[in-house]
Amino acid sequence: MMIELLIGVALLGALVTFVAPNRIAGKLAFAISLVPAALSVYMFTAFDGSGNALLADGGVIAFESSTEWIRLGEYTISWFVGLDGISLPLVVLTTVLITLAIVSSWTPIDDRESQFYGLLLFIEANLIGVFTALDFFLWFIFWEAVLIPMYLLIGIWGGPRRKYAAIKFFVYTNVASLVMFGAFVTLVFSLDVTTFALPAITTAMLETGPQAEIFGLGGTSLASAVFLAMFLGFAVKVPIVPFHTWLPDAHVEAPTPASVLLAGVLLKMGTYALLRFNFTMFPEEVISAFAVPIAAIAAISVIYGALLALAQTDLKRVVAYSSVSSMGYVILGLVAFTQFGVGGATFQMVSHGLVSGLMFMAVGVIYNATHTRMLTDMSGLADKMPLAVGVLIAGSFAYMGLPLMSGFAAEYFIFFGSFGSEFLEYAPLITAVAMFGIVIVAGYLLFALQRAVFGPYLLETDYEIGRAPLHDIAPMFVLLAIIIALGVAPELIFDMITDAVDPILENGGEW
Amino acid sequence: MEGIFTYAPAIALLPLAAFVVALCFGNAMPKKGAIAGIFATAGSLGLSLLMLAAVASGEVHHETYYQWAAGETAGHSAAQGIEFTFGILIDPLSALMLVIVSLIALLVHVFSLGYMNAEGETGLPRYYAELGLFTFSMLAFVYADNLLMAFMFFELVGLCSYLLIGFWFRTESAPSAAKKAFLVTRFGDYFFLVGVVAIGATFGTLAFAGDNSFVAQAEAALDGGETLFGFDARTWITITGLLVLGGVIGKSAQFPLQTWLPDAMEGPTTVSALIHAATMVAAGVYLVARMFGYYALSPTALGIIAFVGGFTALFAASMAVVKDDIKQVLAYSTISQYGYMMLGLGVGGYVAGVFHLMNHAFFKALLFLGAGAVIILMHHEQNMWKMGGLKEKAPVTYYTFLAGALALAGIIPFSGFWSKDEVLYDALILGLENQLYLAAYAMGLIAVFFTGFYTFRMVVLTFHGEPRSEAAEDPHDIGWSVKAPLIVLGLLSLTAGIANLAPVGKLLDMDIMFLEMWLDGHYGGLEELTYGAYSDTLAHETGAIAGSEQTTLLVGAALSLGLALSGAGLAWTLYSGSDPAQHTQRLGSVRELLRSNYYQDEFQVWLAEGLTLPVARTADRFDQSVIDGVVDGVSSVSLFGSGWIKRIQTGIVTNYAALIVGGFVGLLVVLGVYGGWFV
Amino acid sequence: MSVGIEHYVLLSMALFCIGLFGVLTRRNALLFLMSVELMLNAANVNLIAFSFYHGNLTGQVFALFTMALAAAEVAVGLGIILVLYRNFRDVDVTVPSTMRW
Amino acid sequence: MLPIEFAGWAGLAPVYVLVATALVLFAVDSIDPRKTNRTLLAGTATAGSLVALAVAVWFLLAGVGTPQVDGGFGVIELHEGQLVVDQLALFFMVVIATVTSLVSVASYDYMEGHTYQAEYYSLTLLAATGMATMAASNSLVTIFIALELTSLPSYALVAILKDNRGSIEAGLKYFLIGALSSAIFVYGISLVYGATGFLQLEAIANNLESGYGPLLGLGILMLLGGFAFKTASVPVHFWAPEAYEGAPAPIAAFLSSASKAAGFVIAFRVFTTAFPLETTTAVIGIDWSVLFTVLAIATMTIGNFAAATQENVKRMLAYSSVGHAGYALIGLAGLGAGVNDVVMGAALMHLFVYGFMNTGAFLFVGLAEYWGVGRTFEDYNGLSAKAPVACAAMTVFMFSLAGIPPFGGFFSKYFLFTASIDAGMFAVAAALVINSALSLYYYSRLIKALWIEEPIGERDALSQPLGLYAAIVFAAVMTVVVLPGFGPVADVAVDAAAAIVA
Repeated sequence: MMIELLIGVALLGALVTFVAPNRIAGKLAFAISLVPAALSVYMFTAFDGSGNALLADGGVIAFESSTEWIRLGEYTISWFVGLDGISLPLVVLTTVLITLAIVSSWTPIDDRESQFYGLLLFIEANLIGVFTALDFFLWFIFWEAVLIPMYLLIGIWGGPRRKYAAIKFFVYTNVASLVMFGAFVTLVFSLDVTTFALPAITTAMLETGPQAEIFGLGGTSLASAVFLAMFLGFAVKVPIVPFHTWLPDAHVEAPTPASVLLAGVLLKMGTYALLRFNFTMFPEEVISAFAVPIAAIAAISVIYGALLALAQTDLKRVVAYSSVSSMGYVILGLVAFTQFGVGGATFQMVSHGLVSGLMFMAVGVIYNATHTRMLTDMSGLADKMPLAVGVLIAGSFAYMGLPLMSGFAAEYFIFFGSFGSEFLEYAPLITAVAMFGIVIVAGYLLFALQRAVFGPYLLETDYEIGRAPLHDIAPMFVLLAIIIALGVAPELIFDMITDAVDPILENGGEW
Repeated sequence: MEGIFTYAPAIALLPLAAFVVALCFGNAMPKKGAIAGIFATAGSLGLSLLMLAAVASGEVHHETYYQWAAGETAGHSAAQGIEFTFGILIDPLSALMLVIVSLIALLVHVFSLGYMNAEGETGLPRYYAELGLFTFSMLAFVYADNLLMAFMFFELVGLCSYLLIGFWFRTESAPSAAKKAFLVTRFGDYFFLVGVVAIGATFGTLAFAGDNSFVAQAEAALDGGETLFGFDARTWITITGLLVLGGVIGKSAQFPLQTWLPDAMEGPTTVSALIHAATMVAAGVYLVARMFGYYALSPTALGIIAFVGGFTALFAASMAVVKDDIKQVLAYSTISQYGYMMLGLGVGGYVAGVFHLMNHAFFKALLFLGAGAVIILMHHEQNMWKMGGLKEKAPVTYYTFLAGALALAGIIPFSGFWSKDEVLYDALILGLENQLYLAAYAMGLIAVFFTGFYTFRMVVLTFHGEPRSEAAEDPHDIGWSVKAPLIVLGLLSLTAGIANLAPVGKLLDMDIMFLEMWLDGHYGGLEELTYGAYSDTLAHETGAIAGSEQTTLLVGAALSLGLALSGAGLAWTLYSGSDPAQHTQRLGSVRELLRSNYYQDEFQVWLAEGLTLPVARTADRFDQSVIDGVVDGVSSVSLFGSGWIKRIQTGIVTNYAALIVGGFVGLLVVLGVYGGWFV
Repeated sequence: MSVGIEHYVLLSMALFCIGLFGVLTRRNALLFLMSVELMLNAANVNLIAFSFYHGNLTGQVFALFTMALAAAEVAVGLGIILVLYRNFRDVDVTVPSTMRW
Repeated sequence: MLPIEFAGWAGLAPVYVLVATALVLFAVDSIDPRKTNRTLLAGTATAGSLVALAVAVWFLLAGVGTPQVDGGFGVIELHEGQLVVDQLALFFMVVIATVTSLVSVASYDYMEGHTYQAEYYSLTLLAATGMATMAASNSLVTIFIALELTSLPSYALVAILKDNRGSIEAGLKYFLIGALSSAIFVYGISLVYGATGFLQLEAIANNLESGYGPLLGLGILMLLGGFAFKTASVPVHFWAPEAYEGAPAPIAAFLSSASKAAGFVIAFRVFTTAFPLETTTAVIGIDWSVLFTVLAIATMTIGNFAAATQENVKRMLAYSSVGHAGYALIGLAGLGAGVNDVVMGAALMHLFVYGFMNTGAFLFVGLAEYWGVGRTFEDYNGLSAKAPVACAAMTVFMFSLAGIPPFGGFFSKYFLFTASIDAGMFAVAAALVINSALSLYYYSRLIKALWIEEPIGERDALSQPLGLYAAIVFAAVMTVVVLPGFGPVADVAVDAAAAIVA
């Protein structure tokens, strides 16, 4: 019942916050969000799962709970939730990041607070749902429901082009979800199952494969077509070049806390789903047929995204495009299909969530003070706001993959896993190309730092730029502490991740 | 003595503690955190000396302390699993380097009291914190027992240099230089990281030492004639070795990635001393020495190292000749000197390379701190043409600086002579057998002349003649904290050569080549990490002039000493006197070329701003117009379609009736045709 | 010549088409309504003819219903046409066209 | 425990309740025609429809229509099968009664100050009676009568704002197109009668083989005219945007939800009972599910595309209603692929949820008209600042209509999507994806107006009319609650569908 409690608290909290007066909404939401955060940390310590939740191979799904919900003809849809080593770190990431995002909203959000914080808690409930649901329909409900609060968060509290950005984000990702949904349902109907429970589907898929022919496709060809369609669907969400254009708009226009969540958790939904669906359910034979193209796209995403970031003059846009780049690493790790590759990709999901969250928070604090995000307008901020700038620098280096910070661990695992992959042809070459991203990322971040925070102080404002209040800074230090902790001791979560990743790699899926 | 190794981690952790203390409480502390740093580095030095003693007593420390991550290797590796760990390896090489690093760090800390505190700088807690972190990173790098740990601290060293070079962030130039330093070295580190990943993926281990080291695995692969990643083993070892070398070239400022180093002078001079002598730049060469066993397996890689080193030595020395800024001259000399080390290592002169690394650490630290003292004296003026005549006004500075200069120029009996000579000797004997290496030797040899020239040009312009500015006439005072480190280092520059008087030893047939014996494990060490083991692996054929080792030795020494002296002499004749002329006009077009550093900066700036940035902007435009255009286009087309479709609804009911009827007739026709109703 | 079922159907179809033609061409609301009545009557012809043809009374009964409902329809229709005239001062069905697109 | 254990006629109790309420309303008005007691009238109408709802739900739960082998009472047939009360009929009676009660409650405020209030409510109830009868009709005769019983009051209701040109124009168009389509429909009946000799649906099915193919085919096609009119599907959808736009908002809600549902129930029943797919195909030479596939795609595409760039909110909803008719048509288009119960069940579920969300949406428009804020998207700008509760409800409706969870519309829409894939209709599924994306655009436009845009001018505080608010909030709550409670809905819908398509 732990997961129900988590989601329930967040949902109930959202409702309470919605009707609370604006004045106390921020503090109230913070207090409420501590409950899921504490719960999830408790679950982290009490985690007793093993193996992969989708692969019934003697593993244990932690905090499992399941009830039949709807019968659609012969098919059953159930409330089915549980955690394994892949999802638990992401749940903790979500709850922690939400709490911090709430605190970091206290300064910038000064309008319709109760609605704002209510939506944040609502999004939390759905994100937890996405990472815990083990029934396809249930998962999809949470997956789609995330769109609503994010649409409103961007639309109401966003920047000047918020309406365009919000609707683009909304429609684009929704279309992708529909494609993915259609593809997956097609697959389910071709299988020997009468349930939408993901473990059962996975078992059926790996053991027998599609039994029916659809559109003249059957067996491997059907599985391949579905794999491709689902990949395209998730590619938008991740996003992978060339489906990424909604992201910079959404990131840039979103208010800081929404950007934090968008980059921190929402992007991980895409990669999480890729891992859960494409790379778990399909037999190696199917995946390997797409491995090289996907890896190539991943490498292109890394380099292209980094180049785009290099060309930006808006600090937030820089960070936004760099997410495209970072997500490319995740894809590379997944498609390498080795323990370090897939495990590293999962680690990178968590790590990038923390690091990009930190970056957006830092940019937000600077924006709060300067009311500009243009690199060309800023200079020498280090003088005025040393703590915020210090965190920004730390975050930048974390982003560049500085050792002893989580980003390095993640990237190193991915590189190591993909370089030696036998699964992926041309693995060393593709990996080496993708790795060049670490140079470009250093380029644009250092360039941005040089412009924005160093040099003589030049910004002209009609008010005094003061130091940021403690509640702006504190969340960033919490994140920084976690980033360093994970960088120094990646095994904090890497063990449980690999425990859940191993069964994926072992399933041969011979039909 | 064995118990002492229990404290090994403290060597690095003490400065880390200093970092935390200075960062958090620096403002509240006397001297703004300097005290913490001094105590920490002094502690490190003490422990390092104990380690040295322990190693000298025949003990070696190799222990894994912490498992960072572990997992399965995939595919190509023979090993099933791989563990990424943090461990400490204290053998003769690392023990020696620990002492050097902690000593220099301590002296720099002390010097900073005079250079930074006394000058009323702001942000000192930040400064000392960063120094502490810098020392921590370098010490941890030095005794890292595996390649990944080395890489991690190698990167942290880069971070600290970035922070320290950019210490005066309110200027335009310092942040820019810091950025350049980090970026250029990062470019090198990219190759390094690929190399680390490749070696790990190939051999399933990254350990430097032990039966299971990657070197041992590589040897086994060679012996077994295995195919690695589609290449035969030696080619693959060469490739991976060269990849790692990328990081070395970046950090040790070798051609073509040396451009960041002169710019790095934007940092405080103390930082320059630390970077040039013992930390950042030394890290690269140290890494080659650390994994020399691996390079020994690949003659090609070693050859490339030698040539890069030889060329860099000459190349950088030629640029130092025309510089006016005292720190610039020193910067180019650093590049050049590290070129010698690379040359030495490249020709198999493991001892020579390490020897020069050690000596250079002392005399370069000395020169930089001396330059720092000069800068204090000169009220922060760095142009040598504004100086002059400081000899009488600051004798301590002068004589210590002179000691460093003599060592740098390679004048007997100062330390630099011994090590440089040994490097050149190793190159020569190899070159005699293998003509190709002769070219590398020649470059190194010619550089000696330039070295002598620019060194003495610097000394003469700075200290001799008449004061050429008000500042030079009325120098600022300097305190004990400045003088003490200078004296210590001056003595070391003079005497450090004793460690390995190879020519003397060989000529007199005496066992006074302590360093060689030290590195060869005579006093203690790991067998596979000894000079002897490396030489066995290398099995270089060497030659000798007239078939005699002694003759070769003497000819080589005479050549290099002669060139150094003639360079120094030329500088003396050109620049001594009360009002020296620039003389650079005589160089004609070459002068501009040299002053502009062969336009390498321009080239790299072009690479960044003329090539990468336009490509990025083009990509951005492409992204905005084409990719995003398609997305927006789909929506525009849909909405346009919407506007068109809704026009069907004309508002006139008769039209609706017609459309309904038309619709039914259409359906009727279609269904009728398909259903065969009209037949 | 005996009158076959086809003839009735042809008659009703002709009637239906005339009505339809009226619907499509008449702009006067009343004439539109009358044309619709014509179409309904075409159906009635069919129903009765088929009733005869099939020999059951269902069709005839249904025709009665149709007539009754047609009358009701006209009643409502006339009411609407009345208020149409009040509001638009016209019974032209093409005049009220403010709502479109 | 059930009255029908004594008499079969009691099975139509919901219909009786509705018609009785209508008559009571007439009676009330006749007693004192000059006095208008809004509370009494609206209360009576609401009470009547709620009783009908309660009875229908009771029957459903008690097992009317459930086969006797499953412990139910079996299907009740009246008048030799002219009318049947099965799960399908009861399911739609529930939908219709729900919508009617919502509309009645909302009309309390909306019709404030208007004349002919008693007539308004009784006409509404009469139309509801017609719809409920449609749900139970099992013969082309009863269907036609019920259809007209629905249509005629509807015409009057649309045009009931006698001084409002829009209302009149809407009524006129509705009426003319309705008259035309019912003429086509009747002619179609006559042809089917001609081809088979029967009007009772099972009888038609039993005599299909004897019929003359082209005649039957033409008849079926023309029958479609009546269904398409009621359901506002292509090609007889032209009346819908105008009628919904011009009609009083509660009536628009009523027509677009209940009337549409009633249209679908007869379409479902006629095509599954009277024209079983295989037999009919053998006779007329063509698979009519293909016809519905084409119509479904055309309807959803035209509806959604036309809605995308509307400026008038009510008109946007009207077109979206056309689009949803297209979705529901999947229920017929997907028959014959072996998953009939799921396909049609999904359509039933959609109509059920649609009853809440669409009614609610139109009622919100009614609320806006009540406030007098204007009709376009721009006029709605920033309404949330003044009326957060109503706007939150409207947001629920919009997201639900767009099929975004966690609202009821999600399940029904995605079940339709799922079902269309299950039935192998990838063209329909693809069209659904495109249309869904487009619909998301225009639904979110309204949300944008409500929540994101700044109001154009200063706006006074908005009143909170009790009836409208109650109806809207209730509809919103139901739209949300139906998501977790979708299990029973899906069970009933699939069972009901299975009973007629088996």
